[in-house]
Amino acid sequence: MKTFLTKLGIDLRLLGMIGALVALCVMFDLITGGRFLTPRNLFNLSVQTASVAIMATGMVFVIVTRNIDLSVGSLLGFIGMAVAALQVHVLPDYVGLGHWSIWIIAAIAATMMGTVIGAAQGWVIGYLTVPAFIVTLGGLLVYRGAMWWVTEGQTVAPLDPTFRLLGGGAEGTLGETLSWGFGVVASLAAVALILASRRRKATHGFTVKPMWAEGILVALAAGLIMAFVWTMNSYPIPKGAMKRMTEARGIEYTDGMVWNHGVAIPVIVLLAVTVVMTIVSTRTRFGRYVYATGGNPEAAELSGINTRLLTVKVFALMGALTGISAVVASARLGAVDVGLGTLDELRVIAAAVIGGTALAGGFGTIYGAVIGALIMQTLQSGMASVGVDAPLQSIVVGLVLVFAVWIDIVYRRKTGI
Amino acid sequence: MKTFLTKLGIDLRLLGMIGALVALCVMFDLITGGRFLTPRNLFNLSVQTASVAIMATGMVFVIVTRNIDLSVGSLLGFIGMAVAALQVHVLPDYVGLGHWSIWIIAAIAATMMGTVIGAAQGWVIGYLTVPAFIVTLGGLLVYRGAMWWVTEGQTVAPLDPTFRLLGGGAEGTLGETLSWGFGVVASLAAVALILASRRRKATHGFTVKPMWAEGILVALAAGLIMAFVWTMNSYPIPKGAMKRMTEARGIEYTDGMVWNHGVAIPVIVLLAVTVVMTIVSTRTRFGRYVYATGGNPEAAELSGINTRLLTVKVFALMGALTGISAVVASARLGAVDVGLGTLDELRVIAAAVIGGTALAGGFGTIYGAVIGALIMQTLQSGMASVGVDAPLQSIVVGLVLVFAVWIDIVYRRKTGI
Amino acid sequence: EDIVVGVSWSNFQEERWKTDEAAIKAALDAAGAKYISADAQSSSGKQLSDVESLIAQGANALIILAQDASSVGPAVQQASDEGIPVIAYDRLIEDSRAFYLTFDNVEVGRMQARAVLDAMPKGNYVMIKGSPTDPNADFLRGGQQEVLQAAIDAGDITIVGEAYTDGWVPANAQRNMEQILTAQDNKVDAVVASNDGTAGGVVAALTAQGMEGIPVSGQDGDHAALNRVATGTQTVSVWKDARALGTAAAEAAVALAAGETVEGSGEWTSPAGTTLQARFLEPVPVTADNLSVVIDAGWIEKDKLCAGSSNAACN
Amino acid sequence: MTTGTPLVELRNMSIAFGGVRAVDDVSINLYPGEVVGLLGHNGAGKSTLIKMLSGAYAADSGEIWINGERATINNPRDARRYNIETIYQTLALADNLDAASNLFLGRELTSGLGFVDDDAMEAETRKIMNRLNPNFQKFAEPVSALSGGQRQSVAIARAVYFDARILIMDEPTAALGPHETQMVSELIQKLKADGIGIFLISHDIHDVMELCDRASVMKNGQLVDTVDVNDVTDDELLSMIILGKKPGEAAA
Amino acid sequence: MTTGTPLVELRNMSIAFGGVRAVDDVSINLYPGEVVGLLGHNGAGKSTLIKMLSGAYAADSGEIWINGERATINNPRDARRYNIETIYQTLALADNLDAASNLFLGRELTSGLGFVDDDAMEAETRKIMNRLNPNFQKFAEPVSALSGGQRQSVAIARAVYFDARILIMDEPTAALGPHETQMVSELIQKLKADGIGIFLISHDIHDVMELCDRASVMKNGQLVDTVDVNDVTDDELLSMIILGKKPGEAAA
Ligand SMILES: Nc1ncnc2c1ncn2[C@@H]1O[C@H](COP(=O)(O)OP(=O)(O)OP(=O)(O)O)[C@@H](O)[C@H]1O
Ligand SMILES: Nc1ncnc2c1ncn2[C@@H]1O[C@H](COP(=O)(O)OP(=O)(O)OP(=O)(O)O)[C@@H](O)[C@H]1O
Ligand SMILES: O[C@@H]1[C@@H](O)[C@H](O)OC[C@H]1O
Ligand SMILES: [Mg+2]
Ligand SMILES: [Mg+2]
Repeated sequence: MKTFLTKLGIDLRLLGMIGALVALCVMFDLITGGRFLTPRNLFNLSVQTASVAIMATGMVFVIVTRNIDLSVGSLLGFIGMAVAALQVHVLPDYVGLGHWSIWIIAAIAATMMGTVIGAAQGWVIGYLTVPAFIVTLGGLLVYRGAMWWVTEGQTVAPLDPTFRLLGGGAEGTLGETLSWGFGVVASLAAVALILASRRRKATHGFTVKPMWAEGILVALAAGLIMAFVWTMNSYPIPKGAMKRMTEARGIEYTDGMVWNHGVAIPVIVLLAVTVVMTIVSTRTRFGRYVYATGGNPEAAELSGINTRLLTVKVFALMGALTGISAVVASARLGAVDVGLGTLDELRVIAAAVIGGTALAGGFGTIYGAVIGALIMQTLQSGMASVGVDAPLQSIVVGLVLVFAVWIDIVYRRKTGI
Repeated sequence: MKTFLTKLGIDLRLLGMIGALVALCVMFDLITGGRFLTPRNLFNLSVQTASVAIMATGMVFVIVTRNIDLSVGSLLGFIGMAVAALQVHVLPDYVGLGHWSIWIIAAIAATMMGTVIGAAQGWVIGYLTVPAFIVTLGGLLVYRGAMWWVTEGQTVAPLDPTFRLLGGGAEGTLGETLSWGFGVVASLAAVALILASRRRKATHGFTVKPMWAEGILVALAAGLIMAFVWTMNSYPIPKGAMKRMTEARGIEYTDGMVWNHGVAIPVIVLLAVTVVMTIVSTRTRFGRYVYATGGNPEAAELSGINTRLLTVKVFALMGALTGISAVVASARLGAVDVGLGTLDELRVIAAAVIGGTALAGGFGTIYGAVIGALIMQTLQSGMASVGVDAPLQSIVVGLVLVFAVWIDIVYRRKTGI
Repeated sequence: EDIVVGVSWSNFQEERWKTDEAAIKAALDAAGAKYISADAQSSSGKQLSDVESLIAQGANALIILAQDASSVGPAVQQASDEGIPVIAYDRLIEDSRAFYLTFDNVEVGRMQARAVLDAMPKGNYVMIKGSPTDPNADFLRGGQQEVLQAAIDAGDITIVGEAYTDGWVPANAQRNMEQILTAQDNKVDAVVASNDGTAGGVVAALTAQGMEGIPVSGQDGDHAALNRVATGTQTVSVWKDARALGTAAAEAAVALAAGETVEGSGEWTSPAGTTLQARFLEPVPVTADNLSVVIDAGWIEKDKLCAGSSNAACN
Repeated sequence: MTTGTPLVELRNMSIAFGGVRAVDDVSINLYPGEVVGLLGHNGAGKSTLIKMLSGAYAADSGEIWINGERATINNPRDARRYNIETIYQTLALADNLDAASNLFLGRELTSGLGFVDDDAMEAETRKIMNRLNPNFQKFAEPVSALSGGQRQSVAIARAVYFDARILIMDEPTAALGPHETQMVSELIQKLKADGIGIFLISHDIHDVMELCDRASVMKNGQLVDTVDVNDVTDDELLSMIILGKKPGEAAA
Repeated sequence: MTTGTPLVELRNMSIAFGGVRAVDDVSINLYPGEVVGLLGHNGAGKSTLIKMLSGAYAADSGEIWINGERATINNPRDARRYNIETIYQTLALADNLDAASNLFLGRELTSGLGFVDDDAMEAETRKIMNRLNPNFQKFAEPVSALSGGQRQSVAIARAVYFDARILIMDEPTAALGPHETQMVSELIQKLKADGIGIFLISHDIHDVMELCDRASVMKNGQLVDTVDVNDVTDDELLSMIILGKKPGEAAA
């Protein structure tokens, strides 16, 4: 079995984590009598995970370079609040209420704010050499306080309707047709990538996988993508929302009418971020330097890498991703209150660590962090669906968390990865 | 100047941190028009710092060995709640309400609970090799949930009156006379230690400091101790409390009567913990192994150190100190609510890091952590006294925190420590 | 000499506290007293330290929004040792030396349930509770139960889901509501949410299912919530006029600091048996039928309240 | 000398990392008062082999016999119980501690009350280092501040100070200056005379010919052969290392 | 050869760590196509001296001249701009990356789109390593899984691959086997012939006599003297190192 998988060239580590995730899902499905593994719940799960997972991909870089960022939760809150105020209190005065450009301006503003603030933190860490723990703990306090000042603690609502689509919900999806299209394009891209890599290896005269292995891989990648799209496309939009949507589009609603959700927009955002961050981490100089610096900061510096500037970039990237997450999180809620993002820093760091990122630096993968976020969210949502009370939930989540990571460790030791 | 201090054999790093602390105090004193550096406020500050500082000494070992403990806040809450329930709901049925033994049983139970739970966490970390971050994050969730179940979320109050003395307050001090006695004994001990070390060095034929330097050191140590006692003995007990206390002791209260507070009991506990932990860290094998393991875990293991068992011990110690802190914190509040200890993990880790403990492991001092805790608390209390608006306070605390640590870094670089 | 009034806030997480603060400040200004404050960030330990600092800074009277009714005892003890009066603001302090000034939380719970029950006398109910670490959450839940009990016994309504909301955070309420809706296959007819923040999360979850418009309760008169009441996605926000409470507290603080008594106060005994001086203000349930109350009171501007609404009060 | 019960016998030792056999069925032995040289190209498996004896790695298969008795060595603590001391190629020092703390790591000198006696340890360290490396003066600094050779001196001192009966030296003089190297050679002679058995890994054929009684050559994880140094020339040894052929055999 | 403008001149270089002068007013120079040996006891200051040239340390005082022009070298990036390549004694490898990534660290090969081209780098690495260490096969593993000598080979390959004009080698063969050492010697000869200037730190007097044109000896941070290797014998050099006296001088 193991050699078969090795031949396929599948990362065994990845397999282990997916295994843990599937085990959790099946467990919850059994307990809830089949209510967990439904298109509806999987749709919810995918949307609920997006915000934390997006940030977790950035946290991988932060932790790989032996830093930590405790400020992401607060920063998310602050950016969310600022951008909410922008679109509700400021922009309507300039471009008019409900103008189509509002969501774009808001989303760009959020990303920019995150980048600038993150870079500033990174500068203090990299150039003034204040430990990241202290700087971002300071940030945590500062942004949470600053958030309050934006509107003096007032909840800002309702957000711009187009902006809210970025948070998912019945309207905030690709819809059935587009989702299928998305699936086909993504599958083709995956196949192209696999073949391109094969060709590249062949040019250098390296031994490549047997053709049948490549075939299975291609089938697997495309199959998984299409299965996901199919699942999302099997979740019908509930009646109430249908009425609202048909009305908005000027279609008449009839009783037998069925539309399905499709892939949610925040999930598309997450997928895009994952792909980009994976490319950055494995195929760019910047990504290479991140790992080199994490593995041996001195060696990296001696190799001519400007590790200080690198720190600035890593935190700027983390900030940008936090900005994107702020958009997703606030759009999902349709409102921003001063509690937005509370404790998200723990969830984000936990997602990265569950996904195999070592706090000592040097090791960590983007896909790991995303799966880590999924595991955390599955645990939380699963517990909520089982219907135990919050205090008991947190006990079980705590125990299962440790247990899941332990199983993963045992698995890795057994398979020798 | 520097050579003079070097001749004195005074740790320049220590001096830098004390400098930062003094600067903060003077700043607040100026802003509040002399209201900050009063015996009264210093007394408060010392009591407020105790609980976090006690835990911070243990966190130094945890971080030095390249681990982290996110569970201390929750564990403090859980132990506090369990021990509160013990003394309010259980013990009175056995030994009778208000029995003298209640506080002892409760304090021992707290320390034992902490030790056992800490050791269990340490076992999972050391032997099952699950990352400390995950294990203690799990612990954070589990204990906070478990805390709720002890009394189903109900606040337990009032705690046993003798137990409450452990938390300070007008009655919870050594009183004037005992404080003076404590000061004298502590001064003598310090002098004895300095001289013993001199003698030991001389036996091995090492060069010792000039006699005048030794004299200044002795005077400094004794002077500082007595100055502290004198300050605490200059804070008169307020009228209302005097009436209550005189009544309790069957003395008649007259109007001119003045008693002073003296050193608070939680501060005595903190001082004892600091001394013991300093000895453990510098003068015992265990302490040596903690630093060796932090500096190079592999080398430590190859040198025959059982680093797994060491991890268990380090976390057991952290747990024991958390138990002691739980006693101090709950005694101070006189009640335990389900919020007790919330976010203390951040304060404790921050105290250690401000005090110079490196998250990468290998470096950190006990006194540094205690001063770090004092700096944090000074910042917080100071902000509450300068009359900045509450939401602005956290912003300023965040900024000053980063600034203070930065100054310390610049100072260290300048002096080359 | 000037009177200094120290205010210790448990946190600034809910929207209402800034209104409370503004009212206290204004009233103190009017009385020529000085305002100083601290934010305990939801920690009773920090609150005790805060109070100590406020006393050290020369406060002549204290207004405390307690994080916990009992844990704040030592703070009251110290204040009374110094002869400083303490006002238990909005939340109870179990200490006879404190002066209790509040809206009755159990009553708030009753009002929430009553409004929802009126709108949906039969069906499946979901209870979205407050933070498990806030005792008020259980007081509210208690009041809600009192009102619903009869209907539950009669089999008219069934509670099909119930969840605490960690830290009163709306995003957590949203997630819990989503899971409950999934578990119940959307067979939910009404939601009793314990405050406006959690109600916001609930409505977001309902909207995703096209179920917005079923009865949902709240409290605090948050502006976003009142707008929801106006547009019909929330049934009630129990309005505790924070300005009235704040002003009353400031006036009481000044009076007590001067050694006078507070008008309109009387003796009151807590469920735990502590007898203290207390004054209660009347909460007002705001529904679509009496929206003009909040406009008339100047609590919210009309265009803010009415954005996207066709409620009668808006025309 | 190579008669009687061997001090150490490694029998059919094997270990693999991720499928690659780093050490493959190697058997060698060591008698008291004997120095056995271990030679081989880079990556031949020398360090890995002796790490199984020192407890750093657990063997996949094979047996360790000490003084004619089967020994179980699962970790470095077990090895210490058999009085096996090792100078690792990577030195294995705690960088944040000073020389004395490193020298005594794991067996600190303590005062009557059980407290670590830093002064006594420093005094001892001064004595030892003086014999090994007279230029060495950095007693108060953490070893991270030492030069490469100074660090190696500390690692050597640590292994030889504690009455080892079996001493493993993995390229002990790689970073040492000519004078320091000379002093280590003399030390080896002295220890040998005291009846200690020594495994010496070295790339320097001269040193091996001079200091060792026998030499074992490894190639790609396997043992090529063990020879008496008196029976071979420098060049024969060299061709064993490079070509992996036993003396007298035809080139592979 | 030692006429014209020197490739490198280090003038009056000094640096102190916490009050102790590790390098004290040392001046040496290097001409194109020349190999200058740096010798000295452990802790003499050799590594520290060349780290000031490679940008790892900033000098307290002193000047660096390259090709007759004053050069400012504040960090390793500056040094690279002057085509200075260094093999550090500590090797300075990122343990978590594989050989190819380490070899190309800081100047990765990229594909047309600017993406790192791992396959091309591996192909290059295979070629280079084959010339340096034919036994080397571990291309896919992180270098932490390599043996001491294998790691050193990677570090050497990294420095020599990129058209250095000034090459600093700090004990490059310390961990290498005899065959591998031989290959490095040949490499040095070849680079020298290409007109590259080389500082070679070594403890092996033989190697120095064989490979170097001139030798500078340091003791306790100070320069004892620089000599032409043809003018001195092995023993004279040795006594310079140990006693710190110039040839012809009376013993100190
Ligand atoms: N970072 C540092 N901090 C403090 N002292 C240092 C540091 N680096 C080197 N030293 C000291 O400077 C002196 C010279 O060290 P250096 O490494 O240059 O010696 P070296 O000649 O290269 O010796 P070796 O032959 O052992 O490699 C030594 O005494 C060493 O302890
Ligand atoms: N921890 C490890 N993980 C994976 N492979 C390893 C590990 N340690 C050693 N190896 C591999 O095992 C083989 C033998 O390594 P070893 O260190 O024993 O060689 P050596 O003979 O000591 O070489 P050198 O002379 O360079 O020190 C090498 O190919 C090395 O890459
Ligand atoms: O008004 C509410 C308050 O009473 C409660 O304690 O905390 C949440 C608030 O919404
Ligand atoms: Mg080796
Ligand atoms: Mg050197």
